[in-house]
Amino acid sequence: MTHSTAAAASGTTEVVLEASGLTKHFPIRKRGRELLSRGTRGVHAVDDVDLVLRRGRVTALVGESGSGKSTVARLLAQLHPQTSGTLRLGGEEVVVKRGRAFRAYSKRVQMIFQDPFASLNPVHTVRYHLTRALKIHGRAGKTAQDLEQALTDLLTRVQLSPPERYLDKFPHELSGGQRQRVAIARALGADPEVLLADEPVSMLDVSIRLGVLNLLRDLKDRLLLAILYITHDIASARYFADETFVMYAGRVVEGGDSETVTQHPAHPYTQLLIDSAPDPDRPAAEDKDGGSGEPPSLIDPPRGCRFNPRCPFAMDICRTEVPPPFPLDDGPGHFAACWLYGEGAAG
Amino acid sequence: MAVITTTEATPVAAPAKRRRLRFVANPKATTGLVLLGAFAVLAVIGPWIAPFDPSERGGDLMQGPSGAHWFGTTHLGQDIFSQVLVGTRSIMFVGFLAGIVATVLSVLVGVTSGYLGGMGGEGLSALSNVFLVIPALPLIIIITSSLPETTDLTIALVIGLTSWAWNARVLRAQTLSLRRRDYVEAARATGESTWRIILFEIMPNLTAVIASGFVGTVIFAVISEITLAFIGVSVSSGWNWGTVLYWAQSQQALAQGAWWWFVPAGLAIALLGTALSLVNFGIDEFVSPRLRGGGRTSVKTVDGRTVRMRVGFTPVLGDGTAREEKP
Amino acid sequence: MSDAVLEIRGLNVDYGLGADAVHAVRDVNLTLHRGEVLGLAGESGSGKSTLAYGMTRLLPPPGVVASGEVLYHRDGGDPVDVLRMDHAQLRAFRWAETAIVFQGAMNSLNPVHRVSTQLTDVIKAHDPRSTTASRLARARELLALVGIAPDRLDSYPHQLSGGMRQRVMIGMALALEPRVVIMDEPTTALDVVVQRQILRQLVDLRERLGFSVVFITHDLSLLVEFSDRIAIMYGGRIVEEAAAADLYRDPLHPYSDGLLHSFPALRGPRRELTGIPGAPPDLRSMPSGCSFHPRCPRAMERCGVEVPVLGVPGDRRGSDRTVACWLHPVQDNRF
Amino acid sequence: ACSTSNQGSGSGANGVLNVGMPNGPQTENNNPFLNSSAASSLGYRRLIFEPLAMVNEVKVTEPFKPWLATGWEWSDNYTKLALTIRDGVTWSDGKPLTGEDVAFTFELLKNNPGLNIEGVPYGETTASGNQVTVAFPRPQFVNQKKIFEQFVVPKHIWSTYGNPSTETVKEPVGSGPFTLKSFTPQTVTLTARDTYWQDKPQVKEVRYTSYADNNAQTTALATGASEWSFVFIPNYQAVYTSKDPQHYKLWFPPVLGVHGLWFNTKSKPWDNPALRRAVNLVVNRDDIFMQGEAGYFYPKVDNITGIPTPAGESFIAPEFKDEVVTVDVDAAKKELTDNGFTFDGDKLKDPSGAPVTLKMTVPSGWSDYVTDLEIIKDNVSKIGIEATVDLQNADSWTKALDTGDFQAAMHWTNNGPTMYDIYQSIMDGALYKPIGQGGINGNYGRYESAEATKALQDYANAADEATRTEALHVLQRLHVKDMPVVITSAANGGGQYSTKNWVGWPDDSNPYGPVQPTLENALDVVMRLKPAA
Amino acid sequence: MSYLLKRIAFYLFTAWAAITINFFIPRLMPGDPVQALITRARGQMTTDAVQSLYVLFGLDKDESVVEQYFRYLGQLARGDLGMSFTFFPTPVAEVIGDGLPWTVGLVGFTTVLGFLLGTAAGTLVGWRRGSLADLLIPVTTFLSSIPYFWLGLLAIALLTGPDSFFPATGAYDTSLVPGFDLEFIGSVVQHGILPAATILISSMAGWVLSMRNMMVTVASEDYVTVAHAKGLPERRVMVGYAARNALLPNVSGFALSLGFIVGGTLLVEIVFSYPGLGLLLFQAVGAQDYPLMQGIFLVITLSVLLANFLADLAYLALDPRTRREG
Ligand SMILES: Nc1ncnc2c1ncn2[C@@H]1O[C@H](COP(=O)(O)OP(=O)(O)OP(=O)(O)O)[C@@H](O)[C@H]1O
Ligand SMILES: Nc1ncnc2c1ncn2[C@@H]1O[C@H](COP(=O)(O)OP(=O)(O)OP(=O)(O)O)[C@@H](O)[C@H]1O
Ligand SMILES: [Mg+2]
Ligand SMILES: [Mg+2]
Repeated sequence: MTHSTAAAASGTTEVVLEASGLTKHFPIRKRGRELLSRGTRGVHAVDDVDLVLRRGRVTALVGESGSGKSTVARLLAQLHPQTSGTLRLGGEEVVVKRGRAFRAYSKRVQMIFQDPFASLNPVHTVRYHLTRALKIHGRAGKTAQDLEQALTDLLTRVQLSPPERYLDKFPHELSGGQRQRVAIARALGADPEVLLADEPVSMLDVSIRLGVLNLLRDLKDRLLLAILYITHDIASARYFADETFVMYAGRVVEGGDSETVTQHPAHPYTQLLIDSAPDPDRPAAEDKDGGSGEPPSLIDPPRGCRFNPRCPFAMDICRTEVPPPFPLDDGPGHFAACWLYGEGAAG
Repeated sequence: MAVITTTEATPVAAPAKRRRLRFVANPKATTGLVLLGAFAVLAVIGPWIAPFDPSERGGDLMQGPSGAHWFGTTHLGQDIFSQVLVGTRSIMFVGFLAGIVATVLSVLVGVTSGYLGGMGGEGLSALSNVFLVIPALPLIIIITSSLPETTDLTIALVIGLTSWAWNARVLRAQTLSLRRRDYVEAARATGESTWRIILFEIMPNLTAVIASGFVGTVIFAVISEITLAFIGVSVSSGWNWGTVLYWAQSQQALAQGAWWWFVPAGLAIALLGTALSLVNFGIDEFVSPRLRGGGRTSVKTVDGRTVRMRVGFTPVLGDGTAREEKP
Repeated sequence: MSDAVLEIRGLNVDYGLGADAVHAVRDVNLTLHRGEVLGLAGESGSGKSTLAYGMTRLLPPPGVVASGEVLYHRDGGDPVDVLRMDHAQLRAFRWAETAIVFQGAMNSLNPVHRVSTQLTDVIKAHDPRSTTASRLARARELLALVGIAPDRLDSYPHQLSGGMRQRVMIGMALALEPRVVIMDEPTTALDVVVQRQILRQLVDLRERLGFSVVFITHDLSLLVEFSDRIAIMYGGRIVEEAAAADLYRDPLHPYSDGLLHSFPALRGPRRELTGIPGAPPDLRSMPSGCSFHPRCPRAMERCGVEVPVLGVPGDRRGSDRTVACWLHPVQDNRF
Repeated sequence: ACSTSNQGSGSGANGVLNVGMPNGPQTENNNPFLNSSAASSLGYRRLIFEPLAMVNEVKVTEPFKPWLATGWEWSDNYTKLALTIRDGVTWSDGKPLTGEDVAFTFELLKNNPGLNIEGVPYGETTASGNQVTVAFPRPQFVNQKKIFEQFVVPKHIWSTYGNPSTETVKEPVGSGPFTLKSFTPQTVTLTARDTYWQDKPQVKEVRYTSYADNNAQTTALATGASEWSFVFIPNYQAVYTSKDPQHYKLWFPPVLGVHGLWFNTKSKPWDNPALRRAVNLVVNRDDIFMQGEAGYFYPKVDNITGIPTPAGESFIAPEFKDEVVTVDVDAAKKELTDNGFTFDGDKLKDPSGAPVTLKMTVPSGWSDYVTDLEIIKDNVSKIGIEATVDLQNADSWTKALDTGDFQAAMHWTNNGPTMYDIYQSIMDGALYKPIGQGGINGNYGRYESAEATKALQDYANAADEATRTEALHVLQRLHVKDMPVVITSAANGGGQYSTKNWVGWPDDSNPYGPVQPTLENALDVVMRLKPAA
Repeated sequence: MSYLLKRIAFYLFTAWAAITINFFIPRLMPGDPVQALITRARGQMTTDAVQSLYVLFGLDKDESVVEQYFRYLGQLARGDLGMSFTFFPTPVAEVIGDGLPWTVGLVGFTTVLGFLLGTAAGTLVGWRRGSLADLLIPVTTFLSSIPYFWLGLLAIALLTGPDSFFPATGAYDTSLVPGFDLEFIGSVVQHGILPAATILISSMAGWVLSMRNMMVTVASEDYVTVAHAKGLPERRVMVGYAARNALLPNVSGFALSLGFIVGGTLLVEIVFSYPGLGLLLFQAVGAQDYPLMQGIFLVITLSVLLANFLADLAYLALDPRTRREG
């Protein structure tokens, strides 16, 4: 995705966090004979990802398990150092490692984890979790009342009321939806501009998922947060996000306006994904045989387009050249990294 | 006892009072704690309530248990009951001090190497593995016998300094797994500093492991101290149960038929060991509920047979008609 | 329908005994017909797995079957009650007649035995006279059936991908050509793409082999697409049972309706979704009356007092569906 | 403790004698010179190698009994010894034993200080036929026993050894009546030779078993698996003799060596002889004997001179003949108050007014010493001294004594055929080293008395018996006056034996020698054993 | 393969560490062997003997610790452990050679047997949870809390005696000469029963408990339920599914606790006067026999390392997940 296409997709809204060429290769332990050979091997978890998060908008990142979604989120939160690529927060390039700079960054970019059962420390109360978030980012105020007020505000904001009832509870005394709200409240404790939500509802019960998603949407509207919504459920991306990016094996293969991406998928992988998603409305006859096979190894990714071994339309060029994002004109900012839409083909 | 102190000392605060109560409600843990408490009380008041000076010679030589001498007397007429009572203090002191030393070391090494990873972590881990495979008791025997003077303190230190490796290893493994937990990542993402993460996010979740390691080390330390005394390496350090056994052995008590000289101290050891083991079971079951006994294990079915609850064959209590509708 | 294979009657399953027992499955009546896919849906903790394990008596302690009957209709024989079998009968019955596929295939396959061992030992257990060669041949056949190369026979589970493992499990389930296959969330851990491949395969196999399937999931949209009939569970009870299409088009129970409105649709107009407010009930302190009434947008006074009975609703007389809701009072209680 | 109790019963008949020692597993080493060898530790070297003469330590007045030497002559005030070696003696490999071998043995000791355990200063040695002469740099009156007890080794074998100090002598060749038959870490078996210069022993086979510890040895004695041993048995009646009172015997005659409470005479207030004398008066030697020494092990010494009786009876100066110490608290108190000590209530204060305390050190595992000290601790409290028993590990204790870093300790003296060895250990100024300096060979108490040192020298160098007697009397007087050691017990030459299968053991009625299986006299004992009727 | 290589590297490192520790600890001892011998002899040795002993043991030479260390390493490389002081001039290697077979026989055999029996018993107790077998748990807890040596003493007190079948000390009848004849082997077995039983009883208990816990944990794994669902015979489920998996942590636990177990079992040798390394170590410590102590400690440590390595191999064979192809 290029800068211009992304900008086109979202009109003129203010860019908060911008990543370009984001790449992460996890080193893997060498064993035996490899010790002798030089050159690094690694898991190509994320390769050359461009991403823009805008104020007051939700950007969805969709892809199957292991495609690198969480890694992108962690890179954006600076929990991992990136192998290459740059991050710009509010237009300025950020280089943070630890300590003060990291705190300053984390004040503005917060993350919510997939599993609300695991992301709250079982030995601490809700109060502790929230107080820490406030204190670290200097928002606890001066007096005990200030703090109490701030805590109450936070809990009210995530629709946990009355707040007193929840403050002194331990995580195991809360339901999944309530926990995820506490996790969101903690993230909000820093008063961030960007919220990175890594599959925030996938571990929640179907009936309460929507509550959390609706809450997030509400917060986005009221606080004008930029939200990165990571999911493997493309239907929920359509429901919740303004823009959707599809990842496959560490690369973004398609992106654009959510409605366009889900209704007119361009990339063969996106098409496969959408065909595979359960859909009660689908006429049984339409059930055509999609691609088969499995996602590639990220240690030794296929040359060219990473989807080529599974792609029913694979051409020679797909096996050698990495496809750049080709803009498509059927929706705002819609693009696909697929040679089918390359100059020759699309022309 | 100290197990609880550990639990309270760490900022685990109140992982819900309910949870701790559950620990105490565990019959094994309770039995263990009560026994342990009894020993602790004896350790404190033993020397005061002992009817005799344990070294004092009396007129009754090699007498069996009697009203005056509950556990009988030695070849010098010393009161064995008093020796066992007085010896409790040394046992508890060495056991717990060694436990504390080893626990502190193991936490330092284990948690640091687990959390930090990298070369330092690997090095520390290798160190604990080395200490782990070197047979501990021979090492302790050699070190202790090389000390110019053995007091309870030095013995406790030697044992403590040589027996931390096991716990360090367990803690490291635990820390490695905790480190990947979302809540640790989340704390990091919130901007918590490393030491705070270790101290307030990771350590409280290690409480049970630490406590269990502590109790295990205490058992080991007690047995080691007794062993050292028994083989005569550290008899000079004053009365403890091992010293009693040492004297019994060197006076060939068993051959003389003086069973009372051996049995009380041995039973005391076994009892203390059992108490500590029970506490450890309690901790294990507290941590891993699957191990809990879980109340009744056999059920009476409607046709009067008793069946055992077991995996794979769920018992059937009755048929459709036998059951009244529940509110 | 008359060609029932499995009939569950008045099944109650508890965790624990006596006063502090948790009643996880209450008074469930359900019939599985020959060759059909029966979907069992409901949110987490509603008792789906408990029901599945309870009726096969695989529930680990402290689970007990408090009462009920699970009648299995053999071909041309009298029905047998699974709950009345002794251990030996049960062992013989298992897998030969009903097989089970669990959610996590990694956990369902023994990590220390080869795939071949795990495929053949079940054949050996039920047919001790078979030869090793014949068993291996069958194992190869089974792998082919689920689309795995036979050379994977010598692999250990950790050497297979998640999808392959799940396929091995399905193949294993079909080893003795059972008439009933129970699947407890067999695909939740998998990717949508893989999930679809596997389900498609399952549908094919069912058509070829003619077994019946009990399919448990909380993903209603999946069920609607794949199953013939759907039963919805809430708080340990079946609250509605209907043909898949009927339920999708016209859910009678407010809970079913809520569930259906919790899934964003991939096609069609973007509709506003609400989910279901509130939290699932605590089995230890179930609300009185209809257990759904505290969350129900259409609750009436009666709902908090009386437990609705599952039955064909009066306003759908003659249809093949049942519901337990005071909005649709029962017309004809079949039992 | 092997259950094979039948083994004991049959052994008389088939000529086997079972000897046991509590020394743990052995490694095969038959070097008779090395104390670490199995041959020394179990004592079987005594049956393989023979001495020049037999010395009866139990009755020191008895003349030496010729063995390999048939006669000897001292000259030049005990600096020159002429020996006549027995003819017709052969080594077990058939070669004859000659004066050459004897001279070679002396040379060997002279040239290998490591082997010369006894420290006898051998000088020029000559041999011709059965005549051997050996010269010494100084008079050897006091070392006579050591010289005559020296066993003789065959020159034709030992001269081939590169380093006799590290030689393990796998096949020992000696002149004694037995040869090595088999060796295992637990058991060494000797069989009688076909040819021997004396009447052949009735014992045909001797089995030395090394038991792991005292317990095991005691059990073996109790079951009859061991017929002869030397081991400390607490409560021996219960554990040992009662099992077969008719046959199970123990005989522990005193020899001229003693045990007692040594004072550091340089440590205040114990530098005051009056205080030491007072302690001597309150120590209960009966308790020590009965409780600490189990009523037999180290026999009681109660003559005020510290001379064990009856072994040393003849040495006691007339004035002390009947001076038997018994507990006499009043006398002790008087002794103290006469010398400036005061009593503050029960507490004893030294002349400077400081309370008197006594710290007695002992290796922790030595149960008899510990018991002795516990008893003494009790005893001295009667005269207001607060004593403590300080248990140390054996090394610290040895070191403490060596460097004089102690106040009082139980310790032993050397032993020998006269009282010289005892007094020399205690009082010899020649051995004196100041506190802090180690490497001391006796006089641990740092006792300094020119008079004593001179008396000891006089004794060693005297040419006539009268001078020696006089010197000994001086020493006794000094001992009684200064009491550097409160002597409580005598060393023993004892052992346990069973008369079930073998008779002829030494005992009170026939004290022909000590009965320890590791001493020289073991050979004499075995030669005298006869099957029980 | 790489796993193995890593383990081997680790064992080599540990061996070196043990060798070094082993060298330094006895050097820090205050006493010297001659004095120890004197004190051991207690009046049986005259003061004149002392000097000769110093000369004999070569302790009159001065050598820096570093020099000694390198000489020690050099000697070790040649398999030379020095000469024992107590058994002078027998080489330590020879002394240890006498004791090692007994220790390997007794301790090795019983440790492995204890593990196997304990695991088997734990399997049953864990499998038949809730049955009478649970009564075994308090008993085993109690047994596992008793020090080995005390149990041994009790056994000696209660079971040995003049008329008992069980001998109280030694490894074989003293009247026998070791050899491969029936009588000797019978005697070895007879002497081994009590010490072996002592070790078995106290070491088994721990395995029973840990295996039971693992069984209880594993019994609720899905694959065990699946095995039941497959209608496999009970034995097959218990052994092939539950126990087979529960065994894995037990095996690695076994490897790790070998050091502890061996330490404990050495004591049994002391109590039963069993002529193995434990008894030798006991004597060596008492006699300040540095070279012997070093040698024994080293041999014990290396044996434990070797045993560890074997246990590693066993684990490798048991857990396919550690086996990487290629
Ligand atoms: N710390 C790490 N070290 C090595 N490899 C890693 C690490 N974290 C992630 N990976 C690898 O990077 C790849 C991408 O992982 P990531 O967690 O980003 O995927 P994901 O899209 O979030 O998957 P999921 O949907 O399962 O959460 C995976 O192959 C994973 O194994
Ligand atoms: N061992 C147990 N003791 C007590 N209650 C239990 C036990 N196991 C399960 N339950 C309760 O039984 C109820 C039914 O659980 P079950 O696992 O059948 O739900 P489910 O519908 O399968 O949920 P999911 O979709 O999460 O798998 C739950 O409320 C659960 O809390
Ligand atoms: Mg992820
Ligand atoms: Mg379930």
